[in-house]
Amino acid sequence: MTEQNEKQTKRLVVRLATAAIAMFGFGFALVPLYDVFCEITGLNGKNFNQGPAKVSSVDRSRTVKIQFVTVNPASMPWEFKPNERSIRVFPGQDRQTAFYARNPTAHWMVAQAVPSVTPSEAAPYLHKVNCFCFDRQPLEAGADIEMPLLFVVDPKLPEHISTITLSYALYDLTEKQNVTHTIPNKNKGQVTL
Amino acid sequence: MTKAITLAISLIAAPASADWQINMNQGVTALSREIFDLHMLIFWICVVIGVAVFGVMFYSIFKFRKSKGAVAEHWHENTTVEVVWTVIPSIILIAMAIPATATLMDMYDTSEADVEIQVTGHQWKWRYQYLDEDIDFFSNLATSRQEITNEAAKNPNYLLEVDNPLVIPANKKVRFLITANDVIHSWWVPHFAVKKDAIPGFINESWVKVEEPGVYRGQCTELCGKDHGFMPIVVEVKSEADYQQWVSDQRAMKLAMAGEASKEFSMNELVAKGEGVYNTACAGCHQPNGQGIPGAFPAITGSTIATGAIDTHVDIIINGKSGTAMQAFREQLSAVDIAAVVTYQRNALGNSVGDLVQPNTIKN
Amino acid sequence: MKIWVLAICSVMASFLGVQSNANRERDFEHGRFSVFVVAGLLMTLIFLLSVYGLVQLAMMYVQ
Amino acid sequence: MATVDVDLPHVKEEDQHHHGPAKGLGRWLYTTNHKDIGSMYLIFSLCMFMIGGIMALIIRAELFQPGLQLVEPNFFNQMTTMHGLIMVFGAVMPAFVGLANWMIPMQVGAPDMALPRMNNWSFWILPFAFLILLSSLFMPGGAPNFGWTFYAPLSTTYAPESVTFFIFGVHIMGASSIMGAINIIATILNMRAPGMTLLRMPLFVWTWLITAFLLIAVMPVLAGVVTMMLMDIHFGTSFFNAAGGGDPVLFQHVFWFFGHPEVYIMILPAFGIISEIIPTFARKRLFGYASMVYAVASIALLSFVVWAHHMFTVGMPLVGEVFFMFATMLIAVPTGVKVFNWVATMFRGSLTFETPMLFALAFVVLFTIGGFSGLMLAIAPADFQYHDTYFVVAHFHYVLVPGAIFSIMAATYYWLPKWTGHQLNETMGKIHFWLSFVGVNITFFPMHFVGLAGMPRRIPDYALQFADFNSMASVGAFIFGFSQLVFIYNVIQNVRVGEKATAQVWEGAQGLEWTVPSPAPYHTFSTPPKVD
Repeated sequence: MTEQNEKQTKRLVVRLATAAIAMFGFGFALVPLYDVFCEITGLNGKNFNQGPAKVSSVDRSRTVKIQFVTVNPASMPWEFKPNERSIRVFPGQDRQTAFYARNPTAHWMVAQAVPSVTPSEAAPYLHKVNCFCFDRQPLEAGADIEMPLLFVVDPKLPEHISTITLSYALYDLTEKQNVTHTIPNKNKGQVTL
Repeated sequence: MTKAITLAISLIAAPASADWQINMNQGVTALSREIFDLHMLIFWICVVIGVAVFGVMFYSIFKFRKSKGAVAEHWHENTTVEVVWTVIPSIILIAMAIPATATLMDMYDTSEADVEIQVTGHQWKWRYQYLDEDIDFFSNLATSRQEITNEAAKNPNYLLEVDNPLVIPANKKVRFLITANDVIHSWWVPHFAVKKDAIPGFINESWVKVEEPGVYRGQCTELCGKDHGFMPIVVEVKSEADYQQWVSDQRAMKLAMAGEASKEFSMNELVAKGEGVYNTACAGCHQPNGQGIPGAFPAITGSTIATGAIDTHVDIIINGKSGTAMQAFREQLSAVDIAAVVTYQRNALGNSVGDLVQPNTIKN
Repeated sequence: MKIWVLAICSVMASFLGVQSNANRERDFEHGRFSVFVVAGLLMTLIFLLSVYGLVQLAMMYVQ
Repeated sequence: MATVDVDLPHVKEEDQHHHGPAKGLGRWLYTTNHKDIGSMYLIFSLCMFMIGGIMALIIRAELFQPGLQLVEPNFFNQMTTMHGLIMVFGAVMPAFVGLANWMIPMQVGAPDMALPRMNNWSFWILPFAFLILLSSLFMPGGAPNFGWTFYAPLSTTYAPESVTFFIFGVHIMGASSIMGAINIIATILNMRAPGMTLLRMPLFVWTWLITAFLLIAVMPVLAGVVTMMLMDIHFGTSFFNAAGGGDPVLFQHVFWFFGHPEVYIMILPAFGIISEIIPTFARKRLFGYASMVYAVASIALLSFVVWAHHMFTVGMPLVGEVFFMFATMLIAVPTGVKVFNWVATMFRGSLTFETPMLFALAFVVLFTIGGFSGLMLAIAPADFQYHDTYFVVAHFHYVLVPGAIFSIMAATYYWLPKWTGHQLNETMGKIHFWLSFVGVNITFFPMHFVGLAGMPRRIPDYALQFADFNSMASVGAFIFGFSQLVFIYNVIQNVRVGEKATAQVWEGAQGLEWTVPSPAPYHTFSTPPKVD
């Protein structure tokens, strides 16, 4: 290998190695990129818009059926169900409802509700003004609670969508109290003891 | 010799018996037939291109042999020919994309549904909740363990039969809200051409409008652990009237169950009922003989819980043990079932503690 | 500017999968590697956007 | 193929002797010689092919009849997972790296690889990576049982403890592949003999250059995804755990972003090998060399935009489904059409049918069948019926077994006389070919039928209607499995005995590697050859 060749090879190898490390970083960058992509397209029913929604007008020409569904994942013993199974709202109209939760076990527990919307096309149009899924919900042994949800449907919802289903999976976080959130998600509140 | 002949015949003629089914199910919905037509269309396109390509290839293999004195020519480039044989398949594919997009858009139809059912995938069973009625049950594999371990003959619906099938009305749009409890499953009924992944923490939807009443069978299609192959899906499609009849039967049964829970049971009534519940709900992990699998699932025989205080035993069955594979059976088993299986575990499988628990102590 | 146009044509030819020997020799004698990489990434982006446009078109048209 | 009319360099006899290979085990442990390292890669790949094959036979033995006869479901899942991992990362990729190590320096006229020491290291960490992976079979809770695609949360929250060993194994395999890729790019770009311009490079070298760039782009992403798994399992993060704000579908997107270029990594070198073999035995130059090079180059970029066709049923919005369907169909054309180039090479050629040519022809026919079923899978609505059934299993086994594995066997039979200096035993070669050809088709063709009929993937037991085709597939699997013993016999036999092979070996062979004597001396092209 001539002298000049060696220098060339060294330069090329350094460039290729940095490319490999850059792609390793890109693998991790895919995580926030995925969240941004979800926010735009509502991919996988993820729903990010929290807080007061600046809605122009109430569109009384059509009603949208909002359905509530609950799931207790991974042997979560709490009793957890919506007070109203499904309701009809006008797009742009603020609506309040509540979810009932009871901790039947003999020890203190804390849980986190994870929302998901279907059809995923409708996810960007469902604004959760105030939701119990913003914070972790602690419950003493045997206690129960009415958890509020205030939401509004954006009038710009496409015409062909007439039913939106909002599901909540209630996860038990009692052991994993100190689980730091992977992505600084806006809706991660503190444990209210 | 006869085997070879049947084999040869089966490859050519589409056989009537299901043992040699070689093609996709046409299904019982408009969509599944549309998908079948798309499948056959792309299949015949591939066959035509294949025959052309392999034709030329086998022709050259037989015609241009060195042993037959063929001398190789020296041309090795012709971009126009290459452009032609690239553009033509592209045009065919683009033509193919139009009907495919149309079918896909039909599948994503979001019109109002008549019946809405929440389908939740659990590790190794399905849970069906009718959102409009108060019906909620689990659908477990009904094939007996003896059939699986070849100790008994296999019935025709081997591994495709459940204890509580999902019941839906015919000619009505039924919307499924599909999610999972633990790992990713996938809800698939080949005759409906409906397949949707059940993802924990997220909800997916799919729908079906079945034209002919009947029983249609499917299976979980995403690897979900040990018994992934043993959580089938059975859907009974009934006519509108039969469906309403079934719904009212379910309601009546629910009331009866509530009434029964306040009854007092004798020891051997509980143990007898408990054995059935044990074999459906617990034997999967704790094994039919109660020995469990060392390192994975604890044994029931001589277990400190099963022979210790009765309320810790009841508590672990109702609320499960988080962080382990032991599920909370509160919603899966009725009070009667729980009382029966607790009494069975304490007075069988090598344990003989002698006490029992009544369903109404479970209820409060 | 000319080498950019040639590079883009070559990349389009490679997306189609057809290229003449003459063009290939021209590309490898005069073309610069970095130009081809940039042209390739650019054309991939254009391919993405055009397929996305095709999708929107198909969605409206086949409604 | 570049026409290289070079006069036979007179390799001085004594030049060969005084720095031949060291003696004993040290030779293999400390070797920096590309031929020794190539041989080690190929032998390692053959061992992994056997281990993966045994697992495949266990799977097919269990699936021979309905009912659980041989293994219990959890162990069956471990077998399917390990079979996938060992075949993909242990048999196919190291075999291609071994062929690259052996042939690329000789084909471009380089004395050795650009970074010989790194070359040694990137081989020697592989056996340890697979030792780590295989040792998890004997750990409490068993080996990984969540499929070679290791979807979360089955592979994170619900995995056996051995998942951490799986993660470190994948890290080390990834490191080995990245170092190998850097080495190959440096050798190809910097160490070509004067006169061997990029224009004249053989197609095997071209396809490996593109594969190396793909490897450098995607293996780090795989390392990233397994590191995210490691953090989820041990450090309490929630990348893929919905409870902490993560998303299991995120895992599938990142995995398949690596996954689809990975399947091209496993087939492009095969395109290169077949483009070397068919012109030799057709005695006619490859038709459309430029088109082949440009089409393969376009895959380096286009393979990154189609990953989600593995996820049509995960619940993507309509726009996503239609986009990935269109993109997949559009990029399928330039690659699929390359099959026509091979057929055009054979047209009006002068063909003979030695063993390498038989394997190459079988590749063209059977890989095209796999390509067609791939085209059917690209139709999103139809994929709702195909996804995760045995139709998909049939598809990827048709592109991998008669695809990658047959091309590796064709390459081995093609270059073996150059490596060992002995002529091939044609009859044994043909016995191996016909047994494998029959075995592969009896094994995998019925899988199309049971897949379409509704049999899901990765199940240890099935309903009665799938019984007959499954028993056929199992019989085929045993035929194919045991016919590989004939392959091992052929290779060992060729190493020890056989008439002296000429330098040219095959009458139609072109290329620098055929200008060195057979067996290829320990150091070739110490002085760069004259290529005009």
